[in-house]
Amino acid sequence: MSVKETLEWAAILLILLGGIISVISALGLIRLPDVYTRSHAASKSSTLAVLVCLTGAFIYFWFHDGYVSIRLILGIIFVFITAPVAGHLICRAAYRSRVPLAEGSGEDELKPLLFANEDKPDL
Amino acid sequence: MNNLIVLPLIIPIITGVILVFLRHSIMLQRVISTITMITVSIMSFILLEIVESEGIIRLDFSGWLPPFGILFVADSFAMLLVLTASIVTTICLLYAFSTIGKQIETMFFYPFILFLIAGVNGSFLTGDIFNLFVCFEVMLLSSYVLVAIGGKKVQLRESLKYVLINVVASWMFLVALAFLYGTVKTLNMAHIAQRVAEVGQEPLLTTVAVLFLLVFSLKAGLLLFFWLPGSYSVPPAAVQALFAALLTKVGIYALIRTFTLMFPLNQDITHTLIGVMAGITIIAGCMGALAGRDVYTIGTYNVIIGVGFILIGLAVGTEAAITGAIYYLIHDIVAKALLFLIIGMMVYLTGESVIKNMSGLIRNYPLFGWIYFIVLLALTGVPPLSGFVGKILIGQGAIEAESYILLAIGFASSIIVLYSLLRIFLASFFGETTISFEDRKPIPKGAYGSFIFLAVTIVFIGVGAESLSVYVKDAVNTLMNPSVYIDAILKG
Amino acid sequence: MESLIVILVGILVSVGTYLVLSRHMIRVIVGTAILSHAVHLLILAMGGLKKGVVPLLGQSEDGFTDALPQALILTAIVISFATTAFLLVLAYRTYKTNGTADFRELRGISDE
Amino acid sequence: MKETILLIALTLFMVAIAILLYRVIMGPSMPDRAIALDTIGVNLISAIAIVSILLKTKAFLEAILILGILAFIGTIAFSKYIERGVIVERKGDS
Amino acid sequence: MSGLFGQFLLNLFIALLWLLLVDAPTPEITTFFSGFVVGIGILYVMHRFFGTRFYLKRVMKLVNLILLFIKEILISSFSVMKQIITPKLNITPGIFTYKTNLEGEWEVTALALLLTLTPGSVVMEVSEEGDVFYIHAMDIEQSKEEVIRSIGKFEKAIMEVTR
Amino acid sequence: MTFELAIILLPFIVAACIPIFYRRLPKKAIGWVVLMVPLSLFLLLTTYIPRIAKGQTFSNYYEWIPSFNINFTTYLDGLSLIFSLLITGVGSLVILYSIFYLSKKESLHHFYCYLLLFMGAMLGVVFSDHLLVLYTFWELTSVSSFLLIAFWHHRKASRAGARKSMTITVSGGIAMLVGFLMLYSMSETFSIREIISNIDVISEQSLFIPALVLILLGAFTKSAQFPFHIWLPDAMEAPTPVSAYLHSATMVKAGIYLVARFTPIFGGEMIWFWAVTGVGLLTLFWGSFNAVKQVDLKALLAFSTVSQLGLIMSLLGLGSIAVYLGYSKDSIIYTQAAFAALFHLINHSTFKGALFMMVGIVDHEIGTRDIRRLGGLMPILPFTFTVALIGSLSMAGMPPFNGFLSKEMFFAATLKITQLDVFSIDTIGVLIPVVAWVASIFTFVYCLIIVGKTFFGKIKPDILEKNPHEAPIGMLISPFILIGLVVGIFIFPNLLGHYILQPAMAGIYPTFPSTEELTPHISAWHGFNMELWMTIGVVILGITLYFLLKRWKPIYRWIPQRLTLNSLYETVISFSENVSESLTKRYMNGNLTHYFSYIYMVFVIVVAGVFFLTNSFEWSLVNNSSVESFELILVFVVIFAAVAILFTTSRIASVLLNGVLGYSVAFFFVIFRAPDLALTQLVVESVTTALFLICFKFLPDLTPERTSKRVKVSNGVISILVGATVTIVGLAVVNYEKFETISTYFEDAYNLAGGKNIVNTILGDFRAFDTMLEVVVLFIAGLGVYTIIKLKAKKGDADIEN
Amino acid sequence: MKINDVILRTVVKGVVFIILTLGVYLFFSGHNAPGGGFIGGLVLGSGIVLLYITYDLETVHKKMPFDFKKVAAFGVLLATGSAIGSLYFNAPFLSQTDGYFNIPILGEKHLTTVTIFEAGVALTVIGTLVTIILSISEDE
Ligand code: NA
Ligand code: NA
Repeated sequence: MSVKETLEWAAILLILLGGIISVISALGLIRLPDVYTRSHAASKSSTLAVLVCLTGAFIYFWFHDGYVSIRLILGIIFVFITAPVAGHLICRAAYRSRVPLAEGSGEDELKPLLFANEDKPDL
Repeated sequence: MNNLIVLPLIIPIITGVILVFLRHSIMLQRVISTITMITVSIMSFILLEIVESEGIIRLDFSGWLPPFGILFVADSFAMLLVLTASIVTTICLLYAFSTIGKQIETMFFYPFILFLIAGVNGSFLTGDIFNLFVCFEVMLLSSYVLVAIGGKKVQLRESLKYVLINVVASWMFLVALAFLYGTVKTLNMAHIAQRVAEVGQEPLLTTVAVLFLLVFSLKAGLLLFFWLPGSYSVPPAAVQALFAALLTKVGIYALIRTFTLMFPLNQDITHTLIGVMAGITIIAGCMGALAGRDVYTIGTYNVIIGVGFILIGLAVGTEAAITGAIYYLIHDIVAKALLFLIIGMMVYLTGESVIKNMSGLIRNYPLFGWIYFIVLLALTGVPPLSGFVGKILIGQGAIEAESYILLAIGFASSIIVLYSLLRIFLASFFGETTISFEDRKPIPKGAYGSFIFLAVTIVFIGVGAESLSVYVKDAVNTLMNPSVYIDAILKG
Repeated sequence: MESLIVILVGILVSVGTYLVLSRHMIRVIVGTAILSHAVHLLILAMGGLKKGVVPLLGQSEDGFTDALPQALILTAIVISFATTAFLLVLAYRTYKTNGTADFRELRGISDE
Repeated sequence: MKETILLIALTLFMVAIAILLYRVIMGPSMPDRAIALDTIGVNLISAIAIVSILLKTKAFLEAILILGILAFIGTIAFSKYIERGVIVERKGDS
Repeated sequence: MSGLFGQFLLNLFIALLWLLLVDAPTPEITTFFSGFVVGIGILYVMHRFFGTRFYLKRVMKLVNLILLFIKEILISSFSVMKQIITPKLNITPGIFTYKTNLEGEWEVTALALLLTLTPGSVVMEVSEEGDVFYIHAMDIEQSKEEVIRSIGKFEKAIMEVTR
Repeated sequence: MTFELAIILLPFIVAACIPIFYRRLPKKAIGWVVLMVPLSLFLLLTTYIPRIAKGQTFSNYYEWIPSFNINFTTYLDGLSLIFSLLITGVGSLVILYSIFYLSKKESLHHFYCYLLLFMGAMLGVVFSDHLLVLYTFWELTSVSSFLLIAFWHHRKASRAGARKSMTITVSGGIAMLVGFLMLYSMSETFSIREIISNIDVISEQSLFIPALVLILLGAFTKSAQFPFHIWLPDAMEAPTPVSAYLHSATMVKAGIYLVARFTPIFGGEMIWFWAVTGVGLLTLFWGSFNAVKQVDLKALLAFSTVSQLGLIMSLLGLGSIAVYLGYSKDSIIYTQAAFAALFHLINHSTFKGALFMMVGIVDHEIGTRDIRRLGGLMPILPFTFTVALIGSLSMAGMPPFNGFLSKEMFFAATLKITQLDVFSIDTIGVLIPVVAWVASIFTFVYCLIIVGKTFFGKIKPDILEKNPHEAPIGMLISPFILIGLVVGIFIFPNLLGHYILQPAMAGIYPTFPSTEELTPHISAWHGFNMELWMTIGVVILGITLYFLLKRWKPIYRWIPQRLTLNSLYETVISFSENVSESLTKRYMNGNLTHYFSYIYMVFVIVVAGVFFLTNSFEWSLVNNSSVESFELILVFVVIFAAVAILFTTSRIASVLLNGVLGYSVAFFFVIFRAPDLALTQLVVESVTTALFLICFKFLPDLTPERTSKRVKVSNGVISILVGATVTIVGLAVVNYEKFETISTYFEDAYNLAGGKNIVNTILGDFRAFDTMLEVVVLFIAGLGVYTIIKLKAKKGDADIEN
Repeated sequence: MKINDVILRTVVKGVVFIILTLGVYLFFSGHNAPGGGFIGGLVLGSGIVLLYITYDLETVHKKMPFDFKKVAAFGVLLATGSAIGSLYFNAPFLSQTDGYFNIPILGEKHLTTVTIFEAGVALTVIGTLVTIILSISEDE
C-alpha cells in the first residue's frame, strides 16, 4: 500500500471515526439530564466529530486529488472558534431564561447574583 | 427596434427606482411618474402600430435564440392590453395626485404603482412561462404593498388574506411549472405549444393544462374569487381602480394565451371546464352584487361578473367569441377603473359606503353623477358604449357554438349588473340631497379630469369600435391560429 | 429516487396544506414555507435526479445534471424569501392592529 | 470499499441528525432545541464533506463554510431571542 | 498608531485569505493584490469597529496556543463521550466562579473559549468588569479542580501571544 | 348626409346643446326652442307622405363598425312614417303643453334634454333597418324613459317606478338582442330587409323559434304586455306630459312597431300567432279589468293604455295569419286586422294623448287626481270636460269618434278569424271575440268612470276652497288639437287610410303584390252586422255595470294582495336578494381558512378528476435513480420533522423544525448536485428563520387550535388529498419521457456565455431577465416591509371604509 | 447583572471578516464556481446582519451610516442599467459582453458586463436584507 493509499485510508477512517463520535454525542444530547450538560456534548464532542471528519476530507482531497482545500481549513478553523462561543451563548441564554439545572446539581454560584431576589429578577 | 418591446416594463421599473431617491419631493415624483406612464402609453401605441402592420415582433433577451433564452413577444393581443393598461394607469395616477395624501405619497406610492404596471405589462409581453411567473410576482408584490398601504385595520386584515391566498396560488403556479417542465422539458411558450401539438396534447398534458387553468383562475377570479371582494374594498380608490382594472385581467390574459396557444387541443375537457367555471362565476357574482348593500360589495362582485363574462368568450372559443372577449377585456379595464374611481370618490365625499346612507349626490355633483350613469350603461352593455361590441360578439360566438346555457347566463347577468348598479344610482345619486351645495366637499380637479377622460374613452371604445377592429382582428388571428405565433418565435 | 422524492413532496404538501388550513397566522405562514420547500424539491425532481455530474464545467465533461431546474429554483427561492419576509411583517402588523392572530376572528363580518 | 465506508459514515451522521431531531421536536426547553439544531447544522457540514468526496467534486466546499457560518449566526440569534426576546436591539447596553 | 498598524495587518490578512480562497493552482501576486483591494473595501466598511490592537508577531506562540486548543478539545470531547457511554450517569453538575488576571477583550475571549473547551466546563457568564467567569461544570467536583489546575497554563499561553 | 339621418340626429344635437347653453336662455324660452325640433321634423316628414304613399321607400347606408357588420342603415317606409309622424307630431303637442304645464322652478333643461333624447332614440328605432342599431336606439328609449320617470327623483315612488321600468324594459331588450343575434347567425345579416328576403332559408333552422320568442319578449316588455305591464302604472310617477308622450303615444308602441316589423319574418308561425294574439287579448282584458278599480286617474289611464296596447297587439297577431296563408284572394281579408291595428294605433295616440293632458290639467288646477276626491268639475273646467268627454267616448268606441271605427274593425277581425281552421283556431278560437267583447265592456265602464266621477256629481267642498279655474289657453291648445283629430279622423278616415296606413301595410306584408287591396274602405256605417250588435251590447252592459259598480266591485278583492303581479314581482326581487345575500354570506364569510378549503377542494376535484378521467396515471421505476440508505434516513428525518410541526404547540419549535426542513432540503440539493442551490437555500433558510424570530417579538405564541374534531378531520382529508394529487401527477410526470430537455444547450455555457458555472450562466446570461426581475421583486418586498412598518394609520383615522 | 457580551463581540469581530471576505469571494467566483451575485449578496448581508445582532442598531448605524434602502435601489439601478446599456449599442436587451482586458497592476483580466449586473444583484440583496431586518427591529 502506497503512502498515498495509506493516507487515503487514514482519511476515510477519520471520517468514519467522526461519524461514530457524532452518533455518540447525539446520544448525549438525548441522554444527559439538562440543557447545560447537553451543551457540553454539543460544544465539544459534536464539534470534534465535525473537525475529525473535515480533517479526513481535507486529507483525502489532498492526497487523492492533490488538492489543498483552503475552504476546508477555513471551515475547520471557523467551527473550531465558534463552537465554544455557541455553547457559551446558549448556556447563558438558558440560564437567564431560567431553564432549571438538572436535579441533583451541586452548587450554583450564579444564582445569587442573577436571581438573588426571585421576585424581582434583574434581567 | 425590437428592444422597444421591453420598454413598457423597464421604463416603469427604472423610474420607480429613481423615485425612491426622490422620496420627499412629491411634486417631482408626480411629474416623473406621469411622464413615465405617458411615455409608456405612447411607446405602446407605436408598438401596436408596428405589430399590426409588420406582424409579431419578439425580443430575445441577451440575444439567445428561442427556445433557450427568455423573450418578449409583442403580438396585437398583448400590445392592446399593454396599451390599455398603461393608459388606465396614467389616469389612475392623475386621480391619485389629488386624493392619495402626502403621507402615502412619501411612502413610495408611485414606485409601487410603477412596479405594478411593470409587472402587468411584463405578464402581457413575456413569451416564457417561467418568466410569466416572475412577472406575476413583480405585480403581486407591488399589489401586496398597495393593498395594505395606509395601514388601516381592515386594510391589513384583508391584505393578509390576499397575500396568503396569492402565496398559495403562486405555489400552485410553481407546481404547474414543475409538471410542465417535467413533461415537455421546455419553458418557451411557443416551443411548449409546438411540443404539445406534436404529441396531440396527451391526457397527462391536459392534466397539466388544467393545473394552469386553476392557477390562472385564482389570479383572474374565475370561480376561485374568494379573495377578491375583501381585498379590492380596502385600498385607496386609485389603487382599487387599478386592481379592478388590471389584476384580474392579467389572469384572464394568461388563460386566453394558455388555452389558445399552448393547450388548445383538448377543448372537450379544458374549455368545458372553463365554461362551467365561468357560468358559476357569473351566477355567484350576480348573487353577490344582488346581495350588496354598499358600493364596494356591488363594485367588486361586478368585477367578478365581468371576469366570468369575458371567459365565456374563451370557453366558447369561436373567432367571434374571442374577438368579443378581447373587446370586452379592453372595455372592462377602462370601465371598471372608472367605476372604482367613482366609488372611491363617493366614499370620499360622503364618508359612507353603504348606499342607502348616501343620497342626492347628483344635485351637488351633476357631472360626476352623469359619468357614473355612463359607466353604468357601459357595464350593462348598452350601445353605443364600450361594453356593447364585446358583448354582442361573445353572444354571436356562443350562438355559433351552440353554448346556449352560457349565452343565457352571460346575457342575463347584464340585467343583474344593471339592477345592482342602478341601485347605487337611485339610492346615492338620486334622492333628496342632505348637504347643501355650499357645504359640499369639492371634487378635486384632477379627479374630475380622470373621470372625464375615462368616460370619453368608454364612449370612444363603443362608438369608435371600428378604429380598434384592425388591431383586435390581428390579435384574434394570432390567437385562433397558434402557428402564427409559433412560427414567429421558432422560425426565423 | 425521483419517485421517493415525489412521495416525500406529497407528504410535505399534505403537511403544508394542513398548516395552511389552520386558524393561527404563524401556522399558516409556516405552512406556506413548507409548501415552498416541497415545490422546490418537486421542480428539481422533475428535471431528473442524480442523472449527471454537478453542472460546473471544467471538473468533468460528461453528462451534467439538468441545470435549468436549478436556476428556476434559485429564482423561486429568492421570490419565496421576499414574499415570506413581507408576509411576516404584514402578519404582525395585522396582529397588532386587529388584536388577534386567529383567522376566524379576522373575518371582518362582525364590524360591518 | 472506501465508498462503502464513506456511505456508512454518512449514514452515521444521518442517524445522528435523526437522533438530534428528537431533541428539536421534544425540547423541552428552547435552548435544548437550539442546541440540537445547531448540532444538526454541524453534522450536515460533515455530511456535505463526505458527499463531496463521494461525488468527486469541490463544488460543495463553500457550502461547508457557509453552513458553519450560518449555524453560528443562527445560534447567536436564538440565544439572544431566548435571553432577551429581541434579536436586534435598538440601543446598546439595554 | 498601533491601531492603524493593526488594521494594516488585518488588511494583509484579508489579502492572504483572498489568495487562499481563490484557490488558483499557483498563488499569484495579482490575486493577492485583488485580495488587498477587497480588504480595503471591507476595512473601509468596518474600520470604526477596529479599535484595539492586533498582533501577528508571535506566530509561534499562536501556533502553540492553537495546539493547546486542539489538545483541550480532544481531551474534553473524549471525557464527555465517556460520560455518555457510561451506562449509569454519575455526575453532579454545577456552576462555579473563577477570577482571571487577563484583561482586554481578546485575552478574555480566548481564555473563555479555552475554558469552554476544557473538559466538563462551559463559561456561562462573564462579569460586567470582565474579570470573573461563571463556569458550568459537568461534574463540579472533578472539573473545578481541573480548571483551576490548567488555568494558569492557559493564561500564560494567551499572554505570550498578546503581550 | 340625408334628411333621414338628419331627422334622427337633430334631437340629439339639440339635446346635447341644452346643458351647454341653457343658462344663457330665459327659462321660458327653452321650451319654445325645443318645440321647434319636433315641429320642424314633423313638417319635414309630412313632405314624405306623398312619395311614400306612392310606394317609395328611402334607405341610406352609413358605416359604423363594418368589421363586424354593424352599420347604420336608415330605412324609411310607410310603417316608419306612421311612427315618426306620431313621434314628432305628438311630441310637438306635448312640448307645447309642457311649456305651460311645468313650473319654472323645475329643472327644465333636464326635462327637455331627456325628452329630446327620447325623441331621437325613438326616431332611431323606427328608422333603423339594422338590427343592432335598432337595438341601440331601443335601449336608449328605455334609458331616456328611465330618466323622465325619475325626473322628480327626490320622490321615492319616482325612483322605484324608474327602476322597475328600466329593469323590465332593458331585460326585455337584452332578450331581444339575443334574438337578433340568433337571427344574425341564421341569416348572416343584420338587415331586416335582407332577413325578410331570405326568410325561406331562415325559418327552417332550429334557432328560428327561440329567436321569435326572445324578440317577442322585447316587444312585450316594451309595450307593457301581460305580465310585463306592471312597470307602466308605476311609470306614471313621471310628469304628465311624459306619460302622455312616452307611456301612451310613442315608446310603448315601440313593441307594436317591432311586432309589425317582424310579422313578415315570423308571421307564419303558429307560436307567433298565438303569442301575439293571446298575450294581446289577455293584456286587453287584464288592463281594462284592472283599470276599473283604479282611483287615481293617471293609474286608470295607465291600465287603459295597457289594455289598448293589448288590443293593438292582438290585432297584429290576428293579421299575421295572412302571412301564414300567403298571398291569395281569400287571405287578404285577414290583413284587415293589421290594418285595424295601425289605425287604432293612431287613434289611440290621439284620444289617449288628449286624456292624459286632461288629467294633467285636472291635477294642475285641482291638485289631485284621486277620483274619490273629485267630482262635479264640469262647470269649473268646461273645456277640459269637453276633452275628457270626447276622448273617453272615442276610447270607449263610440261614434262619432275615431275610436268607434277601429273598434268596429277590431270586432270584425276577431269574428273573421274564427272561421279559420288552422293553428287550432277552430277549437279555442271562439274565445277571441268573446274576450275582446268582455274587455270592451270594461273599457266602456272605465271610460264612464273617467268622465262621470270627475266631472259629474257633486263637487267636493275642499276643492272649492282652492277656488279652481279653467286651465290657461296654452295648456288647452294641445288637447284640443288632439280631439280635433279624434273627430276629424272619424269624418275622413280614408284620407288617413290611403296616405298613411296603406303604405305601412306594405311594411307588414312586403310579399303581397299590391297594397291597394290591403286597404279596406273605412266607413262608419256598415249595416247591422255582428260587430255593431257587439257594440250595442257593450254599451248596454257597460252602463249597467257602471251604475251597479258598488255591487260588483268587491270581486277585485277576491285576488289576494299577495298574489298580484306587482307583489309577485316585489317578492321575486326581494326573495332573490335575500337568498343571494344569505348564500353569499355563507361562503364569503371572510374566513380565510374556508377560502383555502374551497380552493384546495377545487384543486383536488379538478386536477385529480381530470387526471383519472383521462387515465393519465402511469408509474414505473424504470427512470428512477437509486436510493442510498442515508438518503432514506434523510427522507424520514424530513417526514418526521414535518409531521412534528403539525403537533407542536410552540412557535419556536415549529420554526426550528421548519429550519430542519430547510437544511434538509439544502442537503438534498447537495445530493442532487446543485451547489448553488444548496448555498442559497442554506442562507435563505437561516435568514428566514431569523426573520421569524425577529417578528415573534410582535406576534403571539401559538395557541392550541380550538377547532372541532370534524373540522380537523376534514382539513386532514383535504390535506392528504392535495398531497396525494401532487404525488400521483408527479409520479406520472416522472414517467413521462418524450422530449429532450432544452438544458443541454446550456452545457456549452463556456463557449456561449464565457462561464463555467452553468447555473450561474443561466441566471446571469441565458435567463438574466428572470434574475433582473427577481431583484426587483426582492426590492419591492424590502421597500414594502419598510412601508408597512413605517406607515401607520393615525389614531383619528376612523375606518370609514368597509 | 448586566450581560457582558465580550466573548461574542470579540469573536464576531474576527468572524465578520471571514464572512465578508467569503461573500466577496463568492460574488466574484460565481461565474465559474458556485456563487454569484445572489449568494455573495446574501452572505455579505448576513455578515452585516450579524453585526446588528451582536451589537445594536444605534452602534452599527453610527459606524455604517448607509441608507440601505438606497443601497438596494442603487443595486436595482445597476442591474437594470447594465441591461439598458445594450440598447445603446442596439444589441438585444440584456446582452452581455465579455473580453480580456489589460488592466494596470492586475494584468490581463477576464471581465464581463455580467459582473456589473451581478454587482447590482448583490447590492440589492444586501440592501433589501438589511432594510427588512432594520425596519422590523426599529418597530415599536
Ligand atoms: Na418558494
Ligand atoms: Na412562494
